[in-house]
Amino acid sequence: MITTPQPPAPPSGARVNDVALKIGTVNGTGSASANGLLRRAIFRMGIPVSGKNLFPSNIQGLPTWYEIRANGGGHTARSRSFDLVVAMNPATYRRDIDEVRAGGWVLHDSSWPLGRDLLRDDVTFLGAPMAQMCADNFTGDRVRILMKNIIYVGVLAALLEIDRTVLRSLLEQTFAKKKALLDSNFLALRLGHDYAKEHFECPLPVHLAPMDENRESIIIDGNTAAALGCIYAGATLAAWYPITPSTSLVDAFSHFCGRYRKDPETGKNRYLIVQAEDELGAAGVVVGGGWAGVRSFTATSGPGLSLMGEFIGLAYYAEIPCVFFDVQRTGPSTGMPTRTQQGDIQSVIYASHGDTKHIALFPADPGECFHFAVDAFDLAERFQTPVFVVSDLDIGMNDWVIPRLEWDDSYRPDRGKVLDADELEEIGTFFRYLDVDGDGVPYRTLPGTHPRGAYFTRGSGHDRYGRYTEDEEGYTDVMDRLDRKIGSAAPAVPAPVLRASPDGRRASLGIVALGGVDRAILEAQEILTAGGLPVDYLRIRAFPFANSVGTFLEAHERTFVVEQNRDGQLRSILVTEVPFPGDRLESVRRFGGLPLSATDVVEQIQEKLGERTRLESSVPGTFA
Amino acid sequence: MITTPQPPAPPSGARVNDVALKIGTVNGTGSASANGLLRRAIFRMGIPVSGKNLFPSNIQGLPTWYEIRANGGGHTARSRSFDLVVAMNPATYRRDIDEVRAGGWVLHDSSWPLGRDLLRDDVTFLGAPMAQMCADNFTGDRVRILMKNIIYVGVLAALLEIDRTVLRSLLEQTFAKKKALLDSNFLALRLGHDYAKEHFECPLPVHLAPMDENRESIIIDGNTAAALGCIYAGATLAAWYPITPSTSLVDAFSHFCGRYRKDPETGKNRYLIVQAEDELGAAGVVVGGGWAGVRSFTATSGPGLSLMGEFIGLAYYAEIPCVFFDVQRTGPSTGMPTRTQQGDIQSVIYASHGDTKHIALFPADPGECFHFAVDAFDLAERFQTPVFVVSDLDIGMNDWVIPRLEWDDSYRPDRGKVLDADELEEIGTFFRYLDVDGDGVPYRTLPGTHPRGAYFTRGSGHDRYGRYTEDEEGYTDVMDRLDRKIGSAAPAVPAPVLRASPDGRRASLGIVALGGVDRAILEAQEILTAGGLPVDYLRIRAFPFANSVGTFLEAHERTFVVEQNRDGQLRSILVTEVPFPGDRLESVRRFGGLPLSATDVVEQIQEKLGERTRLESSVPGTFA
Amino acid sequence: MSWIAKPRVAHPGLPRNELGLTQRDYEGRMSTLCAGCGHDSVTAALIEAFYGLNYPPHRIVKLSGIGCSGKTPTYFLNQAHGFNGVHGRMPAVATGAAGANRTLTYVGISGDGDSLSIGLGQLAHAIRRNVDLLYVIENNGVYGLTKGQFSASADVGSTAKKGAANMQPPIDPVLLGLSLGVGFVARSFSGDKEQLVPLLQAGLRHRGFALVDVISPCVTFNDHEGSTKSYRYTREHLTEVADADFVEPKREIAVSYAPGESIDVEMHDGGILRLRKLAEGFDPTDRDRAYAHISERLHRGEVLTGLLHVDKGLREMHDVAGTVDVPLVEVPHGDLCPGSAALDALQESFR
Amino acid sequence: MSWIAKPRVAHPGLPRNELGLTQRDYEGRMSTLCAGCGHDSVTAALIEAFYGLNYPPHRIVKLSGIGCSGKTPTYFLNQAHGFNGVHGRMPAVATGAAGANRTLTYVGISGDGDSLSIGLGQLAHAIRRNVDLLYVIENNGVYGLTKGQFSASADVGSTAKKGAANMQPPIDPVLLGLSLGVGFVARSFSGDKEQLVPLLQAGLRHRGFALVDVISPCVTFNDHEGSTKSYRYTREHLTEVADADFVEPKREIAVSYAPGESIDVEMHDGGILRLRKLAEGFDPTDRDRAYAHISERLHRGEVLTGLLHVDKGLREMHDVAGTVDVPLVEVPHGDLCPGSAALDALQESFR
Ligand SMILES: Cc1ncc(C[n+]2csc(CCOP(=O)(O)OP(=O)(O)O)c2C)c(N)n1
Ligand SMILES: Cc1ncc(C[n+]2csc(CCOP(=O)(O)OP(=O)(O)O)c2C)c(N)n1
Ligand code: SF4
Ligand code: SF4
Ligand SMILES: [Mg+2]
Ligand SMILES: [Mg+2]
Repeated sequence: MITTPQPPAPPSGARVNDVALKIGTVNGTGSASANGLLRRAIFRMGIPVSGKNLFPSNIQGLPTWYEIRANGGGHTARSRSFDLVVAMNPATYRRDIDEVRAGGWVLHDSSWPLGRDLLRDDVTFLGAPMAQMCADNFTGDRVRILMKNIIYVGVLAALLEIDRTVLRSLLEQTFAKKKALLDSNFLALRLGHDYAKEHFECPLPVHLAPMDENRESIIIDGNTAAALGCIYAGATLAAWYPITPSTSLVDAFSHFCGRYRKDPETGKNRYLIVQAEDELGAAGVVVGGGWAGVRSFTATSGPGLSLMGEFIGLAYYAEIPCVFFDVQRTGPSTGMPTRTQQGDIQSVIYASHGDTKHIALFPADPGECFHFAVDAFDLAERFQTPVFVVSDLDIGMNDWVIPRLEWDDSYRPDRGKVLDADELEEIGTFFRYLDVDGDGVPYRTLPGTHPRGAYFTRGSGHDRYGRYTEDEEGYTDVMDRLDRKIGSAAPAVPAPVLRASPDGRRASLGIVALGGVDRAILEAQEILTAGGLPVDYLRIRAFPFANSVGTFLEAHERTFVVEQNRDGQLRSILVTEVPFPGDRLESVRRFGGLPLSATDVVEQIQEKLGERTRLESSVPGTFA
Repeated sequence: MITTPQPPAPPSGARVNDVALKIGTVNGTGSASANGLLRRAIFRMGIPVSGKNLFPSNIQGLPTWYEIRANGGGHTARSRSFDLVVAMNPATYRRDIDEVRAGGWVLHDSSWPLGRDLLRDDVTFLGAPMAQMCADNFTGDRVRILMKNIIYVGVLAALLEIDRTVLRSLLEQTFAKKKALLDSNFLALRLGHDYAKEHFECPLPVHLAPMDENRESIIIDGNTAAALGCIYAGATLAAWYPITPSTSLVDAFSHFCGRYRKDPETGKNRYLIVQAEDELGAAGVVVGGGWAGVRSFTATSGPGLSLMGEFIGLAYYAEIPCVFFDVQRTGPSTGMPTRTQQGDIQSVIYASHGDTKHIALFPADPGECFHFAVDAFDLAERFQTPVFVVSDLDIGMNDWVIPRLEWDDSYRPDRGKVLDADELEEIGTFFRYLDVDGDGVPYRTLPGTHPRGAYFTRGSGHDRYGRYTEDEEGYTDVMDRLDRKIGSAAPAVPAPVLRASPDGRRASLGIVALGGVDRAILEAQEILTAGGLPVDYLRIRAFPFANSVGTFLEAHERTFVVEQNRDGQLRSILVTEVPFPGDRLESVRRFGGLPLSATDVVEQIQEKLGERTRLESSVPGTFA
Repeated sequence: MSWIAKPRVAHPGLPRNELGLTQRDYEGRMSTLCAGCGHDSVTAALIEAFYGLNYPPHRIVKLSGIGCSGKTPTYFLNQAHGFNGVHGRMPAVATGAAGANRTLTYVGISGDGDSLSIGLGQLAHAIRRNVDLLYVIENNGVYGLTKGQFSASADVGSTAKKGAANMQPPIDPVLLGLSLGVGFVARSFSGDKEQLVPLLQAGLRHRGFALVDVISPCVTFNDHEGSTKSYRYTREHLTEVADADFVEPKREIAVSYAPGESIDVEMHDGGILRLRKLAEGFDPTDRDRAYAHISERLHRGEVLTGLLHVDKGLREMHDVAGTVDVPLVEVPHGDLCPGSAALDALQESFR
Repeated sequence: MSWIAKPRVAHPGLPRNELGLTQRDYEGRMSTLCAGCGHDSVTAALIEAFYGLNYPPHRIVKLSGIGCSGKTPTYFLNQAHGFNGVHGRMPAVATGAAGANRTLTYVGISGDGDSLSIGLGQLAHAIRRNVDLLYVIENNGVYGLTKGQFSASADVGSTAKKGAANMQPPIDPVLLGLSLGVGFVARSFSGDKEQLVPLLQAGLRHRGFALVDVISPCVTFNDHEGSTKSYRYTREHLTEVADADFVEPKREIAVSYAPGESIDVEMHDGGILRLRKLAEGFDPTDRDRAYAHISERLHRGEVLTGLLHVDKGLREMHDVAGTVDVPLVEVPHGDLCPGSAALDALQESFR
């Protein structure tokens, strides 16, 4: 996924195509579209780029930030310090200015003077009277508020050498049918650009230049990609209850259904979306749908997951295929609804009381959200069990550059072992939970197919014949088979991805992780290796774990489990499920709600190794 | 707790005070009182005894069993085979007769002939025409059904030499105000007894004889004991939703409240019991009550626990003291509601999404249910967090002989750090989540106390000052303190109990377990040691684990974790929380819903050790 | 569908319906409920209703929550798929199943605890969504399976309790349903087959959510405050007698009375339930008048039975949602997956 | 209680209530809601209501669920304990707190999503239990905080939508409450302080559960099907404009009209809401007549406002339960723990 870094030759003292940018605004002021415009323009310039939105759990009037990292080497994980900060929100001037790296720049609205206490010696302040320019050039509150955003885009275009033709064509696309608005946007863009050219030394030494890295890429968020996966997998029933950050997954599904799922003749819907009364309801609908034979799913986040526990246990025990998307946010409890975390890993895998274990897939980016969504439905039906796709707010709601999605038209859904009327007509008696094939997976039937397929599904004790039981033997038999069944999914789920130490040396250090921390780790791996600490990296993509996980652990003297939660949940599951000494697994964690950065990983590993030697390249942003 | 075995000298060929008895009946026929009568009579004879009820999840008409184990040596764990089976239910003749040990006896109703296919060569069949005797001696369906039970009690009294004076005085107590019924009971008792004397060789070689082991004991079930603990701890608010096997805990609490909690002047209640609309409601009421300052609790079982997840996370994160009793039953899902299991250990300790860890106490018998209930309220208030008392159906609903409960009248509830109006008046500003004392536990205030104590409790992100936050620092700070806080409870919770190998030799083998499997393990430990396999046994009584747990693991070459669930949940938590190699911890499990027996432990450990040598004493029932 | 015509052998004497099936073909396993339990009468009525409607058994789906009531789907329609889910959440499972396959007939059985306590939210929203489902509440005023705690519904056996009921108002599923805009609501008594069978059949035929509240006495735990024969009394008594688990065998209570008339039914505990059958001319289409009428009778201590309200104008879930007519479960993947060309086209907008 | 008399300095000009407190003493933190949000008007009305009733702020407990509405308790009564729990479960927390301390005043703020979807069961059972609580629904017909999904309540701003509403009937909290036997129920409009403040005060003084449904427009996501100015329209429009997050600043809608009269209120999206104030002679004690009256007006497209029903005869939770008068939180352990002698005596029965 990561192409070899091809940094364009930097002019002396300058850095090209390695920019970390942060924009601080107020939510509800339309800055999101301006920021999206910037991010798309950089993408169209062919530069790998990411856009991360830090927004409040509120609708209007509170601080919000957008972080853009453009990196020719493909390193688009979050950066912890910024070359340039656009400080549009006086309420956060202090902290925004603090986050600029030494030698960096602050762009601010100079319509009003900046407090003296805010000044720093080691950064350059660039003031542009943006509010004033709006007042002078536009009329109406609404337009003035909106155009201030476009003005800073214009300033940045000049400072960073963002292609203005691209910006203009993007605006044309957006406002194709709104000539007046388009004109205002063009004007604002020009105002900002010209002001910068006139007053600042443009471009900054740190700036952008066209590349050709994105020819085969798209820019997309994980929730949209997952929704698309549901469409392609043939899911027809979605039940949900709104909750950040999973809401946009169902929104996108609904959107795509409108586009792809209308019966061409009647205009009727080849799908059903139920906005349930709560998450218990949503889970129940999904279970009912899976039982009756459609591909059904729900999307939720932590609090919803907790509410779904009872139904998840039922689906596990009664062996009902269905798919749960858990887009993680910062817990526990309501926590920080608009911040990211990997805090539900353990809750997902062992969800519900009693002995349960669930198949879970951990996409690392929107591309995997798409493919794992499809896998999830296949696995759910093949293994007749709930399957979880566990992403997080950073993956789900932020903008990632990924390779174009590919679809193989020969794909046919794996419906697993479902007996149809003819087959039922042939067999003598049908027993729902009988392990006929010895692979732990019984046959199922769908309601309405045939009287002989009828059976009674229940979450209470049952034996292999589907009969109610309170007997040790009949009960244990089924429970042991369930354990075998889930275990047997290990070779069927997405395999771990090994990225050996980039310098080709045999490493005695390992990193294990899952999910969206991937890009930060890949970058950290390069930094560490460059700094003389070769390290291998295994990315787990699913539970149950493949055998290669154990092999990897055995092969390394020390392994760091990198994760975004407080309690080292992945590490817990590893020591539980892989017979391996826990003291050789060390936790590297950061869980405060922000996407992980390479620096986080590098610093903690260095500290654990007791190496106080400063690695020159350990600060992202200085890595070309 | 276990007194040194003092088996009375057995006459040649006979076994005295070591009887395992099983009675198979139909539920709803009143056999429960007859069985209770038997169990109490044996108790009053001074013999350690247990009574285990295996009842269906149904009200009337299905098979039900009662198992009595009387053992002079104090071994009252479940026995897997029986000296004597009373087979009163034709529907289960087959399996009941199968469970008699070779050389044992079957008592059955010979009013109708026994099918020939049921006969076994190696057991003695004792037929008594009990239905016939009822028809001859009593009138009315109701009385006839009831008296059949008393007749078998009479027969057993003769066969086993159960003291008839004791039986009669127990009946007198029960039917003090119902002369007619008492007479019928006396008659039935005599009918059974006389028939046996006349037709069978009485007593059987295996029988009972008075001892004096119970002078300082009582017989009680865990739910009653836990309820009593709640009374003594001063709990005033209970909220619950009925669910087997926890219902009787709240029933008992209600009963005791009626007895001990009436205001002597007004007759009003010094308690409030809320039968909530469901478990979500019950959990919420308990959280609200704990927040407002009373000792509040709920009791539930697996499905309810799953439903309470969201509120548990809130209580953890907002630091609200409250107590949850989880009386475990067989999961997952609805599972087997009337069968026991230790299947919720993991679900309890990590309950709710996000990073959470909970203090949990694991009583092994009703005595600990009582004391741990009191501890739970103290711990909850001291550490300002939900505390779980995790028992199971076997402990909660069955009859256990335990030492008399002791109460220290100098006990004062530990309310933890609560600021009153005067204190608030003195301090400058109150911050709810500030670690003033550096011990991880902040101060709290109760609503209504003082305007200065007012703060806003929330499950969303908050910093040490109790302010809403979406910032990494403020959030992480509180989360890290929470982790320290729960960890700091390790020395405060009930410490593990070590029982070194009884032969005094240093053992290289260890057993670790928790909860109600204790008696089976103590017995197994004796059998193993006697068979040449000395083994030490550490019983964990709470989470977070004391340091001695790690020490014990280190000290033994191999440790067997004995538990009643499929997935080795205690083992998982051990390898997660104690830095110890998982491959030195082996699982010994039986989870089919029945209380554990020593044989289960012995057999599995032997098998793991690869020792095929039969230990002569490995079958309980042959151990005097 | 050849196999429909293959009823299980013999019984040449038994009457057959239009499908050539006997009532046996609509039966289930043996009941394990208490002798005389009202729920068994409801089971019998359901069997008769399905038989009479000539529904092929395997095209029916039966669902339930947890409770004695929740067990009853085992006792009818052996040839139908059944789903006994979790406590109080049957409506959601039914919604999902009906969502997946709109061509089957759905019948859900619930209890008053299942429906009015833990499941109240789900019931309300299934009504609002107008899922095409016959929803039967086997209403006995208690939690049978967990041994007789009070439920949230009226203590149907006790007229004497009315005063107390005013203190913690019982939840009446019929009034609740009407306030939520239910399209079909009826009430009956388990022992009144004459009335119950046709009501169930009407509910089955109704397109949309049909709520049938069936008063179905619990012969074992039916209880009323204040009554000396009540469970409360029994329970205290039981505590005395240690662990007694005696359940007296009882007989089903059966009634028969004419439209417009009222009848006093003596319950097993001696309580009196006064039923009044709707007069024949009653117009069930006016929701507000139905509400007023039922409520007024309740104040007088009478429980109105019959088809209380029906609104044929309401569109059921799929119609509102505009789902295709063919059940979603039968739509082939080819009609669901837009294919690689569409994906390529779409991705142009992600650049 | 000396510290009550210590209002925060200055403002010598501000009027004071009987406790010597100014309205400031009843305020909270700065609102972070959208400019013009109806919820802020409700907050203001609550402040006025408490101030006017001379309640000591620290003897009040304010609770909420999750949502924009759920945030509002932060914006009033800085000196009162607050509890912002989990979504839809405020009634349970309030029940527990009120259970622990019956001497405090409880006010719960909820949203229509919080109350009528996820929280419907809890709301219903808090009503049934008659917890002594003022329960305010800030009803805007949408899920504000999660950005404008439809909620289960009527789309209050749209008369045009009535036809569609009949298809998936909106849940009216007032009718629902009446069908559940609520002892106090009122409806008002956020912008009608004249009416709202006294209704809140009446609810606070009512002993038992007081339900006040306040129509409180969401200025950002208020939406109606069919309206070109609706959120639906906006959303589709937004999809076009990529990630636009522009929220137009709006002003609070305020109204004033006389008893017996009706008024047409134009909402931010152009929809019309017709309110009718109860005539002065209306007798709110007859529950069934109130139901009929409200329902009838709803059919006519009018939302009745005012004190719709009150029943002073209902006993609140503690009275029904027979709890002691002193709050449980203050009963000393000595009065709760029977002591060792009692334990010894009791254990004789365990032998
Ligand atoms: C989540 C959960 N809580 C509690 C229970 C225990 N439980 C089983 S049935 C039941 C009540 C049944 O009452 P009702 O619905 O009225 O049915 P009935 O037995 O009276 O027919 C309860 C509380 C459960 N199974 N699941
Ligand atoms: C268990 C759970 N599910 C979902 C959410 C997400 N959520 C937060 S507020 C809300 C709805 C709020 O709507 P409403 O109650 O009407 O309040 P409003 O914002 O309109 O005032 C939802 C669904 C949550 N916090 N918790
Ligand atoms: S307990 Fe009651 S409801 Fe349950 S089966 Fe028996 S009679 Fe029926
Ligand atoms: S989104 Fe709506 S409800 Fe929420 S604060 Fe804004 S206007 Fe109010
Ligand atoms: Mg019931
Ligand atoms: Mg709302």
